Amino acid sequence: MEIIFSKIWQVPFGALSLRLDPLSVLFLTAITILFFCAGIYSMGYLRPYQGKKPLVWHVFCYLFLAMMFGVVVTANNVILFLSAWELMSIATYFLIIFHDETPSVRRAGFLYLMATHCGTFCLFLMFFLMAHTAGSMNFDVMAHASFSPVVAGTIFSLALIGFGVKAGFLPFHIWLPHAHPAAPSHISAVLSGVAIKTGIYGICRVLWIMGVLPEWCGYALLLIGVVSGLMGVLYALGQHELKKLLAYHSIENIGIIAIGLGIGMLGRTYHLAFVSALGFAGALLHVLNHALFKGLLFLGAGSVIQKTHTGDLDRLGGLAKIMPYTSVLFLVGALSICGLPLFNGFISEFVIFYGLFQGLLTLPLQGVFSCGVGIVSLALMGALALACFAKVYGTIFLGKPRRTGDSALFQEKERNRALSPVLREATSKWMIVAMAVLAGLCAWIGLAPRNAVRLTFAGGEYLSRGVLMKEDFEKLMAPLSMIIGTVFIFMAVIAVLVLVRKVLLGKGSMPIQDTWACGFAQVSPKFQYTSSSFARPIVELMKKILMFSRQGGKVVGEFPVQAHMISAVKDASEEGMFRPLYIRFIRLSRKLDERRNKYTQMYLMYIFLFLIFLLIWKLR
Amino acid sequence: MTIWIDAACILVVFFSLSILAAYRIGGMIQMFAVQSLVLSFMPVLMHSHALSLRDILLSLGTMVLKAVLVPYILFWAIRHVSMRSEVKPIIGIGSSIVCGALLIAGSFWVSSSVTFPGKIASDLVIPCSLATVLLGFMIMVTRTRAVTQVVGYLVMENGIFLFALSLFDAMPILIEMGILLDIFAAVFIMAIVVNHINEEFERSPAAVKRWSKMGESI
Amino acid sequence: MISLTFYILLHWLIVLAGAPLFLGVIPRVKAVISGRRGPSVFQPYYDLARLFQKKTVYSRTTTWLFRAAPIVALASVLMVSLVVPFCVFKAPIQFTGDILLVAYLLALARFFMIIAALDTGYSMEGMGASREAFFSCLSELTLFMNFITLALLAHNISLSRMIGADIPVSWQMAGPALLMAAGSLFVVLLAENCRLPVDDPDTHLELTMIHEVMILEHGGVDLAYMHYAAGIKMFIFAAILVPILLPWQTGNVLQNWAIFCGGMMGLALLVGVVESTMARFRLNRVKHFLLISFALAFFGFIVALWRI
Amino acid sequence: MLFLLIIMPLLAGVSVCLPVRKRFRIELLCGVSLIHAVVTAFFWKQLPAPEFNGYLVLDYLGLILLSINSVLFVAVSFYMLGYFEHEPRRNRIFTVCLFFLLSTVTLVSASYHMGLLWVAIETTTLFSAPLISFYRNQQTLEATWKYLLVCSVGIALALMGTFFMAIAAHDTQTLLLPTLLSNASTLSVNWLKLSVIFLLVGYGCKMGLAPTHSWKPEAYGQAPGMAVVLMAGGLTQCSFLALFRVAQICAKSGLADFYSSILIFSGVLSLIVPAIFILGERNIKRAFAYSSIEHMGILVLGLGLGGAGIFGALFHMINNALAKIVMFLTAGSIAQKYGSARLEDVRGVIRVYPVTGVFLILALLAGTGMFPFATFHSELMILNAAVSTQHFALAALGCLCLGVMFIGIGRIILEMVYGQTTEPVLAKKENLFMNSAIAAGALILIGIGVWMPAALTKVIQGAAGLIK
Repeated sequence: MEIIFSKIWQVPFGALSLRLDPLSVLFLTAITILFFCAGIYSMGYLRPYQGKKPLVWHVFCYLFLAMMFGVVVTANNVILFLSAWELMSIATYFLIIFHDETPSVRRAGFLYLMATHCGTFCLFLMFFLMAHTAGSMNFDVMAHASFSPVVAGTIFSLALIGFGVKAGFLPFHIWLPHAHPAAPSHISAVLSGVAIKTGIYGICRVLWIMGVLPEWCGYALLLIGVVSGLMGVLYALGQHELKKLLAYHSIENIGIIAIGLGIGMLGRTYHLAFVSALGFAGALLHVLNHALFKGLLFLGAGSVIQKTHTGDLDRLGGLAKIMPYTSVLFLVGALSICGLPLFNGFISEFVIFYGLFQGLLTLPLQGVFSCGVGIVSLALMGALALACFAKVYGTIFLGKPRRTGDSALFQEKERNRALSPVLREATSKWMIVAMAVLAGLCAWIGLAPRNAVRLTFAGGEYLSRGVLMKEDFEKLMAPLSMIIGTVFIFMAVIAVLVLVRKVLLGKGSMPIQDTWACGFAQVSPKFQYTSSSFARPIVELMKKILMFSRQGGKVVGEFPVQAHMISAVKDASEEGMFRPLYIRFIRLSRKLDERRNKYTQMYLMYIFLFLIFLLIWKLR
Repeated sequence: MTIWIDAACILVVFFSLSILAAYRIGGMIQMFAVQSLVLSFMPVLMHSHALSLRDILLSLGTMVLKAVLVPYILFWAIRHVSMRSEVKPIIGIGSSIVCGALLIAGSFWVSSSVTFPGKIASDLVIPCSLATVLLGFMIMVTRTRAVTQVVGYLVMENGIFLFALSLFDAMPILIEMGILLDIFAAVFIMAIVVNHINEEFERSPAAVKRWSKMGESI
Repeated sequence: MISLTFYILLHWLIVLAGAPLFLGVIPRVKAVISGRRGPSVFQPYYDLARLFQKKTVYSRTTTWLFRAAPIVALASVLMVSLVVPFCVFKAPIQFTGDILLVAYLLALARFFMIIAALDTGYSMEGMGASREAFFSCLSELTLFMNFITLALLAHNISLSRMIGADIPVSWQMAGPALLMAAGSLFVVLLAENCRLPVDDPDTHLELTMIHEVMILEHGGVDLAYMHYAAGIKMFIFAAILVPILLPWQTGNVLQNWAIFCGGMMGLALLVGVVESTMARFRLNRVKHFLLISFALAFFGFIVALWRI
Repeated sequence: MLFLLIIMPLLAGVSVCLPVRKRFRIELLCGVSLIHAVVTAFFWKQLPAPEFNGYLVLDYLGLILLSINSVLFVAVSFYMLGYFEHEPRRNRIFTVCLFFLLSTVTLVSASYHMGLLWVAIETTTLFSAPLISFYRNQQTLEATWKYLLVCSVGIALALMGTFFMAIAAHDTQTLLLPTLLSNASTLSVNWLKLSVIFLLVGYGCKMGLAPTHSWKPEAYGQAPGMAVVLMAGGLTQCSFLALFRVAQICAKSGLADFYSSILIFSGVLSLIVPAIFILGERNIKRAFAYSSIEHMGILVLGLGLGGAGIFGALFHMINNALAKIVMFLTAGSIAQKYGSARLEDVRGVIRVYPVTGVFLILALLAGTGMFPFATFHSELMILNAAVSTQHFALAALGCLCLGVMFIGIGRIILEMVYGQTTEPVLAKKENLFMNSAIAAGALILIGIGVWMPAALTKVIQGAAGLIK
């Protein structure tokens, strides 16, 4: 079950010790699949940059990053883990700033590096605290140590910050919505699909090492999950920028994963093996699933952006006719991320829900309440995500293009009618192949989840440090197989309904006309609901939390000429917390610097005071 | 003999105080020269056994270097740089004197808590040297001109020198070398720097503006 | 296998036959209350039959999704109906956690309806879709809250068990909780099916519509599918609500069936009464209405927790 | 052997006072530093015998410092080969000072007498001051002045401290280290305490520990890159050697806790102060100066924490020196090419000078302790020492400050490397000598970080074993 590879590594406390256990295998699977697909995608995506950008360096970083991910999830030694972790951050930075000529990209890259590096410091502390208690720098030895509740709680809190920064827990997620849009799309896919999952992996590893944690830890993680999930999806709803929106959805999904882990921890605290296995298995399955569908969505977003040169939802529209393949594949991703049946998102959300309900029925009172809150928020997240992706899909691929520029695209399409559909789509076939593989995997897990669930269930059992029990697995598989059965019946019903429709409509062509629009004669594409207006009711409801702001929009005068309106949702933790803090710090720093430079005498004064202070302090 | 040593010690501290109280740079340097002169008698006064050549050489060396050469260089420097001659303290002269008095009291208090393990010429040597060091430090801290800082530094060195004399028997000659080297080099280099400042001042008119804007920080 | 197929088909038969009737009762009740004779209770059947015979017109803006949406919607609600027991007709599909399938199949239908609306490329449909998405978020919240309460009381997470034999016991144990659950579920029923205080299915002022405005561009078979799906959805909600409100179990199959059918009719009457006595809320008040129902459901959950 | 090693650069220095070719001076410096390095390398096999009645002894600690300085001088001298190709100024004083400096740092490494140590350190100050004012202008003179002023005061205080120690050691009548150590228990405790405080403040000024650090940003900001490398990598660590010697004495005479509390206090200050100032900084050399203060804080902290911290501190000495090669030589290249080291003037380096751009990034990583660089390991060791000696708050604070430092330096460097391209004012070409010197430093640092040679571990352990 565990394979350990160990060699000497001559650095302080270091050991070249790798270990393969169910947890690592699971993350490795996600990493491998996504890196492979994103790599294929990049073959098409990077073609326009040939000769303009140092692609060799980019590819090197990409492969190096893949390797470092592999080391991170298999490392068995603290120093090895941290080394790989640092290299991973650096390599990711270079991948993010591919478009380094753009200021926002540079800022995003730096924000990422800054956040992840500061998080790493928490990890230093955490691991050293662990090593100090356990007396070893190797994970498997640490796992045998026993930790006092205070130490365990401290370690867990540090892990929540340190790994939480990477994973994107609120309020440490600020780098995420900047870095994801800044990076080229295959990198965004990797970032969102696996890079933030390394944070989750870290938390899992800590859980595994710590064994039993204090009671509050599970509740804390559950709470973080709920908050991150809800805020993530709400912020996502308020976005106009496609990749930024997807980035916020990553936060939401990390929240879902955290809910799963939280319920798993609660199960372990109260010795409910089944609840714990369900929670962990659901979380891990969601890790895998999110890697697949979020990868798919980011790749799709990349194709859209490469085609139209914009990610602004309020300008896109009608792409389904230009990019038929991408539109279908994106739909698969959208359905998966909303957790709708047929695809993999539903399976993992079901497992987490199952765990929550099981917890609801078996946990003590405060646990029941937390599970209730968890269920309701998960449901709300689902509904909001659905609203959000209906918006995304509807505004990008359906309707008509919202700006005049895109009608040029339509004309181009007309010209290329003679070409094969793939070429007409004008995205490279490698890009479509990569997306198709991911979509296929989404459907595969959605329709035949047994293998994936077994893999993650093993991971869950391993994480809860229980013994893999056949009955438990079957107890989970029973409803799942019912679901799959139902889904197949569902597809049969669809087939029947299609047939019925065919028969009823009979032969002959159906009349095609312009949109009826209640008889309104001059329908312009500008009439369409934009993504902002679609999301407005929800955003308005939450405008205090979302720091929603609107400027302009008033039409004045008897003969109004033009009016502009800008609405934006601001990230509370960024705008309300970190940025002011940062700015104040810089101001303070500048002020002190000015004051310091005034007199050379001050230099001597400090020495004098220091000396006097030491004399008084030490020789009293 | 002790009475002479006591008197010399008191004089050294007194001159430190008066340097603190001086309001013209020239006066400071003159007083420093006198202080050094007093100090240069100390090796001869403090000898515990027969007067040796070492004592006399040290006395003479100190006298030449500190009481003559250094003040000369300093006078040369202020003439050369054509600085204005006010001292320009950060805190007023009156309060400087009060602080200086407090520092003297403090150094006596500190000295009372430690006992000198060996034989010492006078029990005033250690507190007085400490007081001189602190007063020198204070001159450096509170006076804004480069030359006054050099003077402060030199006063401090005088304090250390006085202290070193108490260790006269225990220490190898190396330390004295060190002290002399230090003083020599410090003054030398400081003078060079002041000189360079002047050179730049003359050479580039653009620097003049900046220099004057810089105020009196050097 | 054969028997399962039989049960499934039987279930569908009940749904397909009963849903239009349920829909037909409501306008009749409204008409009677307002002193008119009103349409026949079988009017929805006629409407559907007429729509099934019609050809449709498609906008050139639309894509295949516009055509797929009605099919997915109808298929989804048909699948949901298999999870819901109709009194003596046990649910053919029941397993732990089937309520999630209910919620998510409905969500699937909603997703397709929304994107089909956006597919038309006109503001009216977009507006309806936006409202639908918003209100369904709130009603989903209430729905799940009630599921939790019911699951807690029945100590099971299968819909058939949650509204099954344990309900009388639950009434004794935590009556207030169930009452509040039922109340808020009724609000969900009104909201999800676009009944009056939330949405007016009869009005033709597009600006105030939700569901109807989304399907403005659909016609013929597609529209029939949509209407059918809406009707079945309402029927299903009613069938979930009735066993909670009328938990009496007699030994007699026929009596039970009669109670159930009476309950369904009563519910239709109730909806009719509500529709004829209440005016439609202003749109920005609807969310408060739904939030109140959520608060009610939450209160029910707390009471259930208290009593358990 | 040691004496020869000290006297050789001195003679060379005297000889280049003669009017010879500019380039010859640098070539001679290369040669002398290479010979110095080779001899030092031999010392790794076999430590040299004591000389001058035990006044000159090279132990493992001295060996570390000597090797550091050797490497620094080799790197700097080769760098200068390139640097002076584009530099019209005369270099006599500069190179002469460098020769003398090499001589005096060798003396520091080998001096086994507290008085001699003081003299040696004091002379390093004298010879380093002219290096700062290589470019004779307003700001450099100002910086030199500040440097001299603070260091002279420090040196004076250190002298006081040495005197106090002499009083404490009144019975032994000598300041020879072995004698002090073997008679440590007879030292007078009160005088020793006084002495320790004065020595710490005094050598601390030289080392740039907060709050006596204020000369650093000025001097490092104005001096040419190669001079700063020697100061930040070599001279400051000479003072650290002095503090280490004090620690040896304290450990023997039962003042270990007393001393470590002071060390930790000033270490913490040296972590906090640069972290406060770094965020407002826009000049890369000044930013590196703050980083240097922080590294000094780390060193002192490691020494104060004891145990594995001492090993960490010694390891960090080496890493810090190598990191300084990368940091300040690169900054020097930038300053030479752009005529400024300010963020406003230097942007988009990677597009104009790709190699220098890469070096800048390496400098960031090396200076802030990112993995492939050995600074990562030594910083980790010291943090680990903090945790394992139960100084949890200290460890947390250290992490916070290091994080802020990273933000502060990263902000400048990354914008410099990738920002909107500005045209270099002086537009010099990339130079092979300069770049290879930097690359060598970076490679050695990475090499140690990836695989630490056994010999290095042995020497560091030997040096750490000096404190018992």
